[in-house]
Amino acid sequence: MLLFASLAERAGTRRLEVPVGEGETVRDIRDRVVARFPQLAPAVPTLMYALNEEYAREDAAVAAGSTLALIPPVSGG
Amino acid sequence: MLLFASLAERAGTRRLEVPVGEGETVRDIRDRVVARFPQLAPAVPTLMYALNEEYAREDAAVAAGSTLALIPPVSGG
Amino acid sequence: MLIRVTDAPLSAEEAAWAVASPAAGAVNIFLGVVRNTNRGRAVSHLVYDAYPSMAEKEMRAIAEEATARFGLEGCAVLHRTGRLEIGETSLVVAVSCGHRRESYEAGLWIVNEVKRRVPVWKKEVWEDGEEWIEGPESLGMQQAPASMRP
Amino acid sequence: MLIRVTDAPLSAEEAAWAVASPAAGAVNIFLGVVRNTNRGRAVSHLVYDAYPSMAEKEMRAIAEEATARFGLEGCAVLHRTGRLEIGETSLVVAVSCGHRRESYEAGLWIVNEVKRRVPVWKKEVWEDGEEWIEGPESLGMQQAPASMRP
Repeated sequence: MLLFASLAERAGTRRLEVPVGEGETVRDIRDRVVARFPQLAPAVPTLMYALNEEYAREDAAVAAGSTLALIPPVSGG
Repeated sequence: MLLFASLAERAGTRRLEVPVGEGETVRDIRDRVVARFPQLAPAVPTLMYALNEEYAREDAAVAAGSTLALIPPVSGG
Repeated sequence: MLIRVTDAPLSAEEAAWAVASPAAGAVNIFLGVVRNTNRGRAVSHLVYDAYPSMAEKEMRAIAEEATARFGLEGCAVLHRTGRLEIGETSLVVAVSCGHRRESYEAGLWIVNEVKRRVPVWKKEVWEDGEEWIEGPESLGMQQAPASMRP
Repeated sequence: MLIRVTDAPLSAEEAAWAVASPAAGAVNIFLGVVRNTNRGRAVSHLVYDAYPSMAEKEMRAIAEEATARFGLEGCAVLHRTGRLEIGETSLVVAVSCGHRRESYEAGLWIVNEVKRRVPVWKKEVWEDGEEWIEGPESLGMQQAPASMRP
């Protein structure tokens, strides 16, 4: 799991290894991470997600070995 | 009188000294020049004029010593 | 097509060269620059974070879509990361095509798409604090800064 | 404000520096470039003529009007004259201002005004002939080349 910007600062890390159970979705993995880092909870309503560098929905299935990223609202440019 | 682009090529010069009578207008001066360089006549319908570096109408009065320029449709950029 | 996320300074000139084409009559180059104020507050500097591999993927997708949509001859999208001082360039978008109107339309379309969907984030640093900006500036005052939200 | 009619090569980088301002978040630079075809015909090169003193006066008036109208921080308008080869830059219009949308709108407005009222003319030279173009390209095929007129 990759964290950026405010999320990385709140969690104190940019990268986490998270175990993935069979049939689990983006939402399941996110909830597991938020349970461990409750300081991320306020950001959840505005989050988007990327699975292997493509935007993905909360209900997308996550295969073991995938790269999931939490994407706060972007502000580049 | 200043000539540019196709007009300068047709007349074979970029600059003419033209006498100016009292009360004469841009149109009067232009007609005098076209009489001397009839090869300019086909361009007259699309011409604009500049008097001392400002766009001017055909009926503007021309004082002695002024700089009059014949301005074909511009095509810069 | 030149696509890059980098922590090195960006150059308008490099982007102009990258989009050069004998069939192009118009080149348009946009520079996003760090300004000294935002929302009425004095800015000290910015810090940009990015998901570089995905950002480059999105930037390339945007450039390809713009190329098809506006008939571009060339396209370059460069985004800088790290600490940027006032006056430094964070984003370069350059396009080339046949005529001027399309070059302006394509450029603005790309900049808007970059701000909408490329995973890059900026932190504003003021003399007395700092804050990650969430969401594109285009939302303007519709979106309150995170510090002002409940 | 940088205004210039010159027979020396034009540089995007010089224009970018000329419009730099700590209050500017957006810089937009347009380059008009000599392309290898026009109206379906292969172009060898172009020759630009100008009424330099009046052209600079008009360019300055346009830049001042744009500055007031779009709230620009900086503005540069440069036009080259003489013989230009394919790929060379004939016109540079650079603006800086607070935000991107205005930078694109102001830039296009200035380029259109330059083509409409600045006394500069181009001659297209082909392998087998040449012709002074009369009137802005924006008229496109509405205006036939002089050689096709009665």
